Amino acid sequence: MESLIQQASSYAGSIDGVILLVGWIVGFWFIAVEGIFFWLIWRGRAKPGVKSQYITGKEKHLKRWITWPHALVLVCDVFIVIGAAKVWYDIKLQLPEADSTVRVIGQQWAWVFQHPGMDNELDTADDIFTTDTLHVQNNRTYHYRLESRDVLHDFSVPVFRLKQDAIPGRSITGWFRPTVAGTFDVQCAEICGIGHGVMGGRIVIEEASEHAAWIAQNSTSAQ
Amino acid sequence: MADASVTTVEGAVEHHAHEHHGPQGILKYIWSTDHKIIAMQYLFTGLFMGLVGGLMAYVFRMQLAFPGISVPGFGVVSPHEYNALVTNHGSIMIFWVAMPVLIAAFGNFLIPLMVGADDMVFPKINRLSYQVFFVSAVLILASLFVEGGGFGGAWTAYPPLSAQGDYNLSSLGATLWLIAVALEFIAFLLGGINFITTMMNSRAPGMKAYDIPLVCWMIVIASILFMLSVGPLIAGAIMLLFDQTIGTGFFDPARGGDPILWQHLFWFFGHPEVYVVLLPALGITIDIVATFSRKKVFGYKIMLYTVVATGVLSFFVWAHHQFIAGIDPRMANVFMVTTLLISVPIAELCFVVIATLYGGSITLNTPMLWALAFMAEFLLGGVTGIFLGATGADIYLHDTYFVLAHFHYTFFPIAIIGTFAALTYWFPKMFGRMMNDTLGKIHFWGTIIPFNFIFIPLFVLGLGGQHRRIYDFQNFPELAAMQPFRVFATMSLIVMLLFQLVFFYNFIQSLRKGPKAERNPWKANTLEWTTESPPPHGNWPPDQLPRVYRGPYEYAHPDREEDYWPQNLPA
Amino acid sequence: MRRLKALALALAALTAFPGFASACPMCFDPSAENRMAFLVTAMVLTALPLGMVSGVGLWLRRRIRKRDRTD
Amino acid sequence: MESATLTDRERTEPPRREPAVPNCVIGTILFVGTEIMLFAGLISAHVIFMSERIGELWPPPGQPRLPFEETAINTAALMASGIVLAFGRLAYNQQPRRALLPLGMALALGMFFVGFQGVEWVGLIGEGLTLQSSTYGAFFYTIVGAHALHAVAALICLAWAWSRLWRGTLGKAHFDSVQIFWYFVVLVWPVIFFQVYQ
Repeated sequence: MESLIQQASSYAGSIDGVILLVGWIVGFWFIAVEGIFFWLIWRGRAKPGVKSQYITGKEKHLKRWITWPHALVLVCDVFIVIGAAKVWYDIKLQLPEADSTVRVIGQQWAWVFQHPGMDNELDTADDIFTTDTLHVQNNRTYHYRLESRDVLHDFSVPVFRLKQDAIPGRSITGWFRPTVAGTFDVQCAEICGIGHGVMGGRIVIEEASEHAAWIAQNSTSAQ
Repeated sequence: MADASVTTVEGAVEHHAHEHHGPQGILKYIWSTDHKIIAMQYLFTGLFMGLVGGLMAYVFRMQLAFPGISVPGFGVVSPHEYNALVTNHGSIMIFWVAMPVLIAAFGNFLIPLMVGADDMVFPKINRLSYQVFFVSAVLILASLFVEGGGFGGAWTAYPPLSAQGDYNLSSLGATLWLIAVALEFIAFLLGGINFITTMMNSRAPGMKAYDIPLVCWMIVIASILFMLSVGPLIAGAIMLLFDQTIGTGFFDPARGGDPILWQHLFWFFGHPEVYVVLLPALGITIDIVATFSRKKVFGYKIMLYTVVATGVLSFFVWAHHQFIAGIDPRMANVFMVTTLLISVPIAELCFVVIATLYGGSITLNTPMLWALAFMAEFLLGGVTGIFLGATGADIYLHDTYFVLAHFHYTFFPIAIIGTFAALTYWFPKMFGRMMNDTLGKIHFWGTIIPFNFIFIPLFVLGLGGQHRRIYDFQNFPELAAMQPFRVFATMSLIVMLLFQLVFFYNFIQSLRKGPKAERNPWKANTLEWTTESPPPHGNWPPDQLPRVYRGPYEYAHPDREEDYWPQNLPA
Repeated sequence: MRRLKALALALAALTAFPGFASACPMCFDPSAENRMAFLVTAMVLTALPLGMVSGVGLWLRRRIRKRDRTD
Repeated sequence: MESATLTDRERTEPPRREPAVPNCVIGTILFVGTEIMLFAGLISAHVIFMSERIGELWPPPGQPRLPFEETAINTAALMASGIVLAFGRLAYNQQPRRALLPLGMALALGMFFVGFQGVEWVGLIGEGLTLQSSTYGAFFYTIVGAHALHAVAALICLAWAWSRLWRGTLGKAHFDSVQIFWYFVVLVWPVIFFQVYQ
């Protein structure tokens, strides 16, 4: 996973962990089943004069070749459920204390980001509004309030492994904590009309000093 | 476009002209109530729509591989055209290809023949079913050409985008799309009533519930699932239609409506729908595997009960499509458990098919290759579904190309491989001539290999964070770098589409010049092989309707010298 | 039957798993009535078809049994 | 293909056992099952809609209150028609023509229901409740309208059954099918009534 796309949030690693866990389990099943499948085809190819065996599926010693793997599938499912549910719980059901809060507003076809200004509080006079670029500080826990002005959108930051639908008329809260400085893609991952394909934004993750400078520069100019 | 599909139906009719000497001419075949002719009508309409859907895929894959070029045969793809193409590709492939071919065409053709009936119990409702379906097919094609273009809000049609012309900019296309889908549902309701009642009441004397071939059971269980799950979606469609046309606000949050409500109604149908199309394909596969490995199906009853369990579970899983859609996050883990539980019966179904191969005497001809390919490919589709059902992983993978590759690995085996398997297997019975096996194998390998080359790169793209329904990934710096994968997938698609020409050549050539088929060319047991190829009107001579003495899969029975034992032979 | 029971138990145990009843800080304005409405309608929509199928199925079976006895 | 030239009538019916349940009864049950799911969808949409309206002014400002009491009388008429039809079925078992009166009464009560409903609609439209006036109105007309359409269709079936009975050609299975369809219309109504008119 890391080689395909960077991990840049505190929980990216655990989500990739679930994907890997599932990958190993189903990979084993996939290879084992395909292997047996092709082996049986090879072994059973028609030979002149050889009649196939008459097996009804009621024979005990043969039936266990179905019932045991079947039980094993159930056991594997339990492992996957536990692994995935734990990650889900940590990310979607727990809301850690926020160092700062941003508002993310989707509309056809752009992202509007509302940053708190110098006072670090949303909905005050010094808020900074930007279009398509979100500025956040590295190693700081953020809450986002996700809203939509028209249709469904989906706030997706692949490097964070973050994805959440935005629903008009509702404000959905979530969190993230960047861990790598840099500039990354923000996508809209729910079809929202003709401009869906261009509704991309960028997220700029800055170190503390840079971020403070950006805030200072923009909130003063806004006033 | 609409004209073209009319010709298809007439084309279907022409193939039968040689059987017919009645006074009413060609009209008799358009207005026929014979289940076999209705099956042909469904089959040819479905294949034609499949061609349309495939060409749509060609256009948008070209745009993805070479953004902005003028696609040969289409021209430059605008963003709206791209959205309309992917939306209608999805809708057409599921509602106008998979369902009509697998359920309606083969259900209509096989159920009466396999249970030993002379026709469906409600022949006129059957005819009405096709006519409604035909109107819906014309409407969906027409919706692409109206002012504003076709509907481009994805096959899931989430409101508010789908509900208001201000948002989707194609209000007429959206309305036509919705009406077409609703009409298609009504057509299948009428068909489903027929299938279920026919299998219950018109069975040949002596045929008990466990003597019915599995493919009939599967089609009937699929029909039951369909009929039980479609009601809420029709309710939703009516509400959405009112939102679109007369400005009500069922799904408009500004007027007190709720957009999430549609998602519930849609996926309540949408997930069972996957099993609705899966089951017939699975039934076709198991029948073909049993015939060509000369084996009794390993555990007929296990198979049947497992399918029923799958059907029951499929009603409990729908919210896994909405993990990150803003539903109560506490619900998610419950639905993950039910979703993963469904892997148990599905795995068991695969095990049963594989166990049937054990100790067999396997002939690898074209239908068998297709049937085995169904298992091999569907398995990959099945296991990748686990990633998406697991909540923690779905946060990232939702709506990426991983999802897309996953469901193409399920739907392609179902809709395309299943169709080709059934078509090559029952071709002698349907048209009275044999198909060319060598050309069939060339077509098989020419389809299967490119198919894997199309979708395996898409898994990689999905894991790399590429999300769906974007017409040009150059707008996203991190995604632009993966362009070679897209080009490779597109090239594979073109190769695959070109190989379909082999199939069409083989089909038409075999229809005209193929060697005459005997009654039972595959030495199979089920009842449809006991009548002439093709079966006459009424299927069997009126006084010689078959009687059934045993189950459908008595191959290589130790008490019998030949390795098959037709259901209708007295002991 | 025993396997079925074990399966049902496992299902019940798993659904009860982590924090199903915990507070939900991320839920959109969690009005209790709305949440109940979604839950109840989901359950009704799920139970209704299964109930209908099993009801009609059992009734048909009884009818068929009865006819077979009189034959 | 000799048999291809045979018409359906010329083909003798194969020797088959009498089905345990006649075709048209099964067909009707399947159809009604789908319709139940349709109404389940509509009603659950309304339940969710109402749950989001808690604490708001009800009915919405400028919108009339639904005539609960008048419709209660109407509901009683519909229920009565269901009961009368049950007696009709019992009478039919003794002697088919005895069912003429109860079947006719059920038909009349059903027509009263639909007519009364129509009068009510005219009144409500006059008071400003239309499909477009509010989502409240939209739900009302969609759900009750869907039911009314089914009621009209079922009434046509009842009238057809009555005319067949008059001519003495109504079979048991057809009576059963019509009865099942009418019971669906009758029994789904109280649910709608208590949910929508509350």
